Amino acid sequence: MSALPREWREEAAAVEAVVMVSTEPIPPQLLAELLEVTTERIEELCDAIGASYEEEERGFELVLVAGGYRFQSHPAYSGYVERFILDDQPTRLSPAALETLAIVAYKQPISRAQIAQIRGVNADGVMRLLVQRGYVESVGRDDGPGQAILFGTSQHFLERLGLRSLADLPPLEAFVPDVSTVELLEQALRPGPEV
Amino acid sequence: MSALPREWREEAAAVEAVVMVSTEPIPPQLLAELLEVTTERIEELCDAIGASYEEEERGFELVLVAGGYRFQSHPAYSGYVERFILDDQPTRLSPAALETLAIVAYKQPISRAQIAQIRGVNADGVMRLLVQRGYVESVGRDDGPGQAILFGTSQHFLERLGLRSLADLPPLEAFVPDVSTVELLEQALRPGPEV
Amino acid sequence: MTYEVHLDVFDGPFNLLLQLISAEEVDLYAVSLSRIVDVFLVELHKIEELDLELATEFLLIAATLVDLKCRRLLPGSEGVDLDEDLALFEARDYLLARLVECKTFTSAAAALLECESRAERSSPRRQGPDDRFDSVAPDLLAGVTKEMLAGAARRAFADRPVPVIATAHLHGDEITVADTLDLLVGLLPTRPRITLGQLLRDDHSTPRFVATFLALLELYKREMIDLEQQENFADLVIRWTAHEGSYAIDDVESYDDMAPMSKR
Repeated sequence: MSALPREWREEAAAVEAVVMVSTEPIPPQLLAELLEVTTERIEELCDAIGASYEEEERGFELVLVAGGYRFQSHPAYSGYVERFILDDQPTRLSPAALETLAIVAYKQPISRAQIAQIRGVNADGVMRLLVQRGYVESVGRDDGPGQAILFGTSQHFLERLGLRSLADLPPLEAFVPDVSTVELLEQALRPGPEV
Repeated sequence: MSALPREWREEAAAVEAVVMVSTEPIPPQLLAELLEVTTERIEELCDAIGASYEEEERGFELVLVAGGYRFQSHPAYSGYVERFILDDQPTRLSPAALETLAIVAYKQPISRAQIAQIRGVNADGVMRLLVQRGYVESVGRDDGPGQAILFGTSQHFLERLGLRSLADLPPLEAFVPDVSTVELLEQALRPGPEV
Repeated sequence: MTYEVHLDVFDGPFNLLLQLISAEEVDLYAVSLSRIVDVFLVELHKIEELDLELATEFLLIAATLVDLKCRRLLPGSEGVDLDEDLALFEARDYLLARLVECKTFTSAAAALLECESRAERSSPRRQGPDDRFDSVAPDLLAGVTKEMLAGAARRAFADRPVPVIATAHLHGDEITVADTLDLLVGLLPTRPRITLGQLLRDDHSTPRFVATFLALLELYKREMIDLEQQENFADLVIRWTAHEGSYAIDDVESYDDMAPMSKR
């Protein structure tokens, strides 16, 4: 309790909420902007928040990493986390996940919605996995009204596949043009002999 | 502090560490396996952890959603979070899509034809949208002659609606119009002046 | 090729009827006959392409309403055909049941929307393990070559949207091309060579034939099968040529299974 004075709680909770949902470390400047306080105040708050977790022996910590704040599991419990990762994480990409990765590789930059449109199904879960494993990363935002996040493949992806650059990806030959579907349809509907 | 007894802290911290690194809700069974305790113990721990956050007015909560535990931002700080995540919030479902979703949710497993029958309209377009959005997925096939695909709601549906499980859906009975409304409808359809 | 109605415009005939009744403050008979018909006709016109099923449903409701209203205007009930009366009562009960059902799900939909709005105020943590654990997580791309990736891309870009052709007006509501496609994608990989005749052995009704044929065309277009006919009128030979095991056309395979947290 001592670590986090009562009158700081409101601001501290706002910091916690935002850092909790972020997928990347958040720079203190950004937090300061959101809360409309100074960067120094953010640092003060985060120090106090971190100390309160320590004091309560929580399983996570609030740390400053790569210029930003993030939650991560406490090192004391790495054993559980490692077991969890080994136990439960997939060991190879499913065909559907590979397809999603292929779409990103060939169509980057691309948004989640565009991927879903190509795949015909929501790809959020798969995308989270690909991002989390570092094969895919956000590369910017769409100019459109939704400002959707755009994704592309990472350096790590190129290395893993042994590619020097994206230009190294095998070309996709053009698809055979549609058979004249209408014609065939007509034939099918024409009363014909025994099938 | 009262919410989380001192001697529970070690186990509680292990739960916190693992839930913190998971990208999807973690089923209590999995946590139980990792910690080598019973599922009941996990539930007890998570309740206590959640209560301790509440007590300390943290900016996040530990909740049971779609059959698993996850960290999420506290609704009280949605303002900050929304300003931070100008993310691809999927566009709202149309009334027609919502109604179809309700039919699937309450009548699952259900075929396209059965949905169309209830709605009085062909539901193929709407169903494709719901599948694409990941709210609905195929869960099997009808035994009947057509072997129609049967649909049900997905894990994603539960997550989006913040439901623990399908049992968490408000009971359908609650929505059946009351006697007086039915009477009014009946009156409107009455053929003779006085029956 | 898709044959569907734009559903944003209206919510189907029962919703419309419900709205109509509510808007007219429940007394349908205060409205003129022509207005009832007009409203339904206006909705019918909003349908850009003709959907036989939907049009029929609209007409049926409109006709029943007109019939009900006529009865109400007729004095007395002498000399009325009893069978016709019963049929009318049946139609009325049917409409009533549908209205109640429709109202129930409309309310349920509103409740779901409320759940969603409430849930939206919290965002889940999705960050996953930090980089310290990178070495623990197995490399998912182990054994994947760039050729495999290209193959996956070809599959992904093969024209996805499945044309759903309502064959319902031909044969109940049972056989659709979408369903048939799923059936074939399950069956064909296990039967590398099969003929159309064999596929239709158990059911060679016209709707089944049409649905199967259209589904085969779709698969052909996606380069998942080869079609061959030795001579005119010979049985069509189908060969499964798509690579790798099975993948559902509808893509309703649960993506949850491949997310880091698999369900247990």
